[in-house]
Amino acid sequence: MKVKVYVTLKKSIADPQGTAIQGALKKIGYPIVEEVRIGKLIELQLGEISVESAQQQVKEMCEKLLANTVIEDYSFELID
Amino acid sequence: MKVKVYVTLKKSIADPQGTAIQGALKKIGYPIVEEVRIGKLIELQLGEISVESAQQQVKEMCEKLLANTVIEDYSFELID
Amino acid sequence: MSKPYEEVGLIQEEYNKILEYLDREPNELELNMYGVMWSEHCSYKHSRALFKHFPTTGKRVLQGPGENAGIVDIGDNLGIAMKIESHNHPSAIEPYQGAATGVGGIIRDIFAMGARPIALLNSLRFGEIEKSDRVKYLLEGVVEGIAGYGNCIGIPTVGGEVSFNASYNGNPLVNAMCVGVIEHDKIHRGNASGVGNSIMYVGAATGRDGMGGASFASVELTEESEEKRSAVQVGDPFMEKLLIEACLELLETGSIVGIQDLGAAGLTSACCETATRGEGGMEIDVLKVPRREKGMLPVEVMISESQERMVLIVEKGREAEVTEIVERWGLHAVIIGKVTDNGRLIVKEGDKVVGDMPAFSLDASGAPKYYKDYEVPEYYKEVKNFSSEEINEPEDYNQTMLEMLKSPNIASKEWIYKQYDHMVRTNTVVKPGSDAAVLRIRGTKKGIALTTDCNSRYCYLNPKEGSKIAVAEAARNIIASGGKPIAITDGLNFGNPNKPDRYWQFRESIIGIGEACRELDTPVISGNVSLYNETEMQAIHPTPIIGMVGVLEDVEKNCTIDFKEEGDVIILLGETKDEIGGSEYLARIHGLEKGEIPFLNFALEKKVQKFVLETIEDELLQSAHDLSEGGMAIALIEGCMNRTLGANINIETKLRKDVVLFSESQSRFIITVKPSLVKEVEDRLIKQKIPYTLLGKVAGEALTITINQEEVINMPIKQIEDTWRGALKCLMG
Amino acid sequence: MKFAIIVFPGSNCDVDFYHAFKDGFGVDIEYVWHDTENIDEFDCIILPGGFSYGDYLRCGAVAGFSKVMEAVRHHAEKGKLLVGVCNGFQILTEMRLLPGALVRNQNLKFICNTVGIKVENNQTPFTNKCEKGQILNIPIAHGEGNYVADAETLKKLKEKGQILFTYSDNPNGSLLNIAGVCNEQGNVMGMMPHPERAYESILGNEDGRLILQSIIAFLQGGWKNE
Ligand SMILES: Nc1ncnc2c1ncn2[C@@H]1O[C@H](COP(=O)(O)OP(=O)(O)O)[C@@H](O)[C@H]1O
Ligand SMILES: [Mg+2]
Repeated sequence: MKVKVYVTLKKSIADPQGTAIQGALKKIGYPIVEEVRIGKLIELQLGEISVESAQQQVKEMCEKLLANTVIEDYSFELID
Repeated sequence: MKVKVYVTLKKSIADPQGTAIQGALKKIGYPIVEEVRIGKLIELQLGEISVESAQQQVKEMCEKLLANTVIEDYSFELID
Repeated sequence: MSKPYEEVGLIQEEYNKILEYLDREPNELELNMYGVMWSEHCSYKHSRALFKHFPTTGKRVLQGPGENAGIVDIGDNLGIAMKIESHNHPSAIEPYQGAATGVGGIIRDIFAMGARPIALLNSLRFGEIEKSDRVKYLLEGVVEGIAGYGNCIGIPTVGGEVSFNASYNGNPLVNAMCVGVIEHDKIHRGNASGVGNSIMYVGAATGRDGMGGASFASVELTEESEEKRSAVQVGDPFMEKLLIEACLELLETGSIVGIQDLGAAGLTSACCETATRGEGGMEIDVLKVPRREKGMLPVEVMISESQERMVLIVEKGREAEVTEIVERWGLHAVIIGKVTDNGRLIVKEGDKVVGDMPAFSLDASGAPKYYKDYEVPEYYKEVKNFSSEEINEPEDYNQTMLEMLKSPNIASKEWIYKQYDHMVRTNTVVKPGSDAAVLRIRGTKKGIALTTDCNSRYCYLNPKEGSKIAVAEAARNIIASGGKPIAITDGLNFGNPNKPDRYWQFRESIIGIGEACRELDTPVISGNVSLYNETEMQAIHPTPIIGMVGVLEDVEKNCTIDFKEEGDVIILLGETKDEIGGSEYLARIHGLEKGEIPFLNFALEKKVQKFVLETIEDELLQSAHDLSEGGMAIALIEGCMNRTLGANINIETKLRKDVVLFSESQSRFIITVKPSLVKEVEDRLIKQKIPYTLLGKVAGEALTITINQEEVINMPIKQIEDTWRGALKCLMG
Repeated sequence: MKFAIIVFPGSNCDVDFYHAFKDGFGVDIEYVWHDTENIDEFDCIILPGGFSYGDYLRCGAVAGFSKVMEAVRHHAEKGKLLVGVCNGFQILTEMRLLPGALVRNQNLKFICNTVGIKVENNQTPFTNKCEKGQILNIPIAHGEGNYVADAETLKKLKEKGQILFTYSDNPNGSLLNIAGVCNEQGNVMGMMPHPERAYESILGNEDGRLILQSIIAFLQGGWKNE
């Protein structure tokens, strides 16, 4: 099974990288971009596993390691 | 309009970070994870713009700045 | 249709040579192996014949060129291992990873000798940064890549240089240097000796990285190279850190007969080089090699340039011991083959033999060797046509000074070196920002001084003399820091050697380096060649980078460039002449890149260097600084900066004012001396017949320079400093 | 009095701490490998700087799962001293032994420099040899030293005197200029600057000694919170 995990910075946390990229985009001709936020896309390839079990284990992995919930939110989708 | 851009390392490019995280997940009790690849999730907030124009401009931004097409692939979705 | 051998970068006569070696047609695997091994990068086919001009021996040399790195003795049973390596083409394509893997590669060369890496340096060349966003992008990526790798692995990046010139618009240069320390009896070499001994593979799995990277590194960059972009390798400094620790621990056990990093041409080069240096033969099975991807062909495994891999030649019967240590560091070791004595490199896929070649024939010893035709380039005579009368003197010297300080070649490089952890391991005694970095050697009183130098504008205008100056300038930087120069490593970056005028530059430069190294008693112990640094439009300026090491017997007696105290007397050593040909002043202010470059007189050079070192060792000097780009004016300013101390300078001269300020005459230093010691210093100068001038005093918070009673410069240090420190940062946004 | 430096794969400043305590003060100090189980004998545990596990994913994220870290958690819960510097600080926040998190420097660059930090609270095991308000010059070397926490946490940190050091000239964007904090109990401290890089005159700076000395003085019983 394939899983895509999305980790994003919480709204309340400043994202200087996003700001820098927004600035750069503006400079090269894309003033249309009003805001940029940079997050992570973590792709997992799991072995043989049930959907429920995957749901639960991936949630655990996110809480424990893949995201730092002090500053980040996460979501994921199972793909198959 | 909101856009989510996904930037991933090309298949042929080594992802030492992903490999290391796979090792860590294994160590903390998730041997089910066979492979990890780490990419970026870039969220753009665009101003007033048509779908076609957004399509085209975001593609350009990816080619020029958001992805390094030497080593990365990208895809994106427009959200409204 | 191009011939198969052309696709791997070989020519007809080289192909014939392969036929001779094999006595049959090579198969695809074999042809590719010859292709990568006989590229310039691996075989030095165009350069080897010229290396005879280098002095490579001396009483301190423990290991000269030919191994992974050279080693010089510094006493106390210790040696310093060092080498420089280019990663120009990879950095042009993917600056972050190109530079990062350059650093990773050179570190492996050092610990493959058994040495612990203790310092990194980098020498960079870029195009016109003030005109090009592309150049900024490259600089940004390269610096981040060097920082990313070096910081993570925990080896301080203590020095280097960077300069900018239109000739690098199409070809940036990224040369990384690593320095290690080793006890004399712990030196290891890349020998596959002892028939039956095991070949073990440690480190990252092999993927299709840098496929063809080696032959790729020896062809001119064209539009097409875009397509070869999958040649990008990715570095993993964390893995390499584990490799360092595991390998150094293994080398202590006595179970390792030979050790070799996998660099350019990957397994192919590691196998044939170790076999040639050892018993002569080797047999390996590509199926045993750990892989990152499924379905890799033998040829892909053999020429992959995946990073962070090592090959160990392990004493038969001690493989388990090796495995155990390696696993404790979280790595895997596998046996991939064994040492034989039949002189063949045999590549198997399981039981099937897929390649069988005389091992030495792939190696530099069997590769073709060329003596190329050379001719003096057309530009050479023309550019000499210059006299300082052709240019107008500036009206406002304060303005000219500011303009000079803003030159990216003169401006502070702290935007770069503050991204490098230059302090980790707490041995960095003199940090970046002085002439040379100084590191203490723990457990001894000693220190070492490190620098890289090359003025490529000089080397363009006069390759032989310019190269001599590069060596002399490196030595001056070491000396001004209180070190005695003992050896160099050279990074030779040039254009296409098949063009006779380029080859002439290359040859002249090597001859010049050889001569200077003999004069200054600094043998060449290692080096690297990077040719074909040109685009359709333009070749780079010849850029022979000199990495030099010096020893300080007492590291406490190191010296730095900054003025220390009000009232100290500022003395100029050496003579200032009308030598603004090839100067930064001429280029920056007048837009001219021409003229005779300054004359280097070794007799005077040696006398002055000896004097500076002795007076530092006798603790007579407060500061010392060599004069290089920008001449006396810039050297004075650099002295003022760190502690924001001004100076009052008074000069009587027959020369033009701009010449006095900005001439780049050689063999000069600025020293400062406590008033109470001036007499002693002057006595010595007179006795040793060294020309000198009392320039003035450290005083106040402004730099004032009066020439023949006329005050030409009066600038607050604060203003100078803001301009100088801010220039590069400002350019980079 | 016995110190331990925990060594993770990828630790770099373990050696620097060892020399600073050993050569600088002659104290009893040992390296402890990340898979050790028992650390009862140690009075103070140091988590050194570097790039544990490559700092992949997030700085210090993986190190918290090492075998030894359970023992380290207990050590801290017992009220014994635990110090994390640079990567060690990042590990402590990842493990929630200290509040907040360390994110990318505002200028997006790694910064190696010597900076001034102000001692905000000198009534702690880590700062008792400093004057309150004293400025120490201490090296920093990090890419992710930008301290963030929510408003409530920041308020609490301030009220309880948990902010130990603030930057005089904020290099990385840290909220409230925070350079180092301790937990509420006052036995766990994390800071981004490296006192162990400033323990000897030949390195051009000895200001870091005050912090190391404070810890030693506390363990020797030479200092009690008033
Ligand atoms: N790319 C770089 N990496 C690290 N340090 C650098 C780099 N470029 C310059 N420096 C440092 O900046 C200082 C000034 O460099 P430079 O002007 O080349 O000195 P010099 O003219 O004495 O050779 C030196 O300490 C040097 O090590
Ligand atoms: Mg110099």
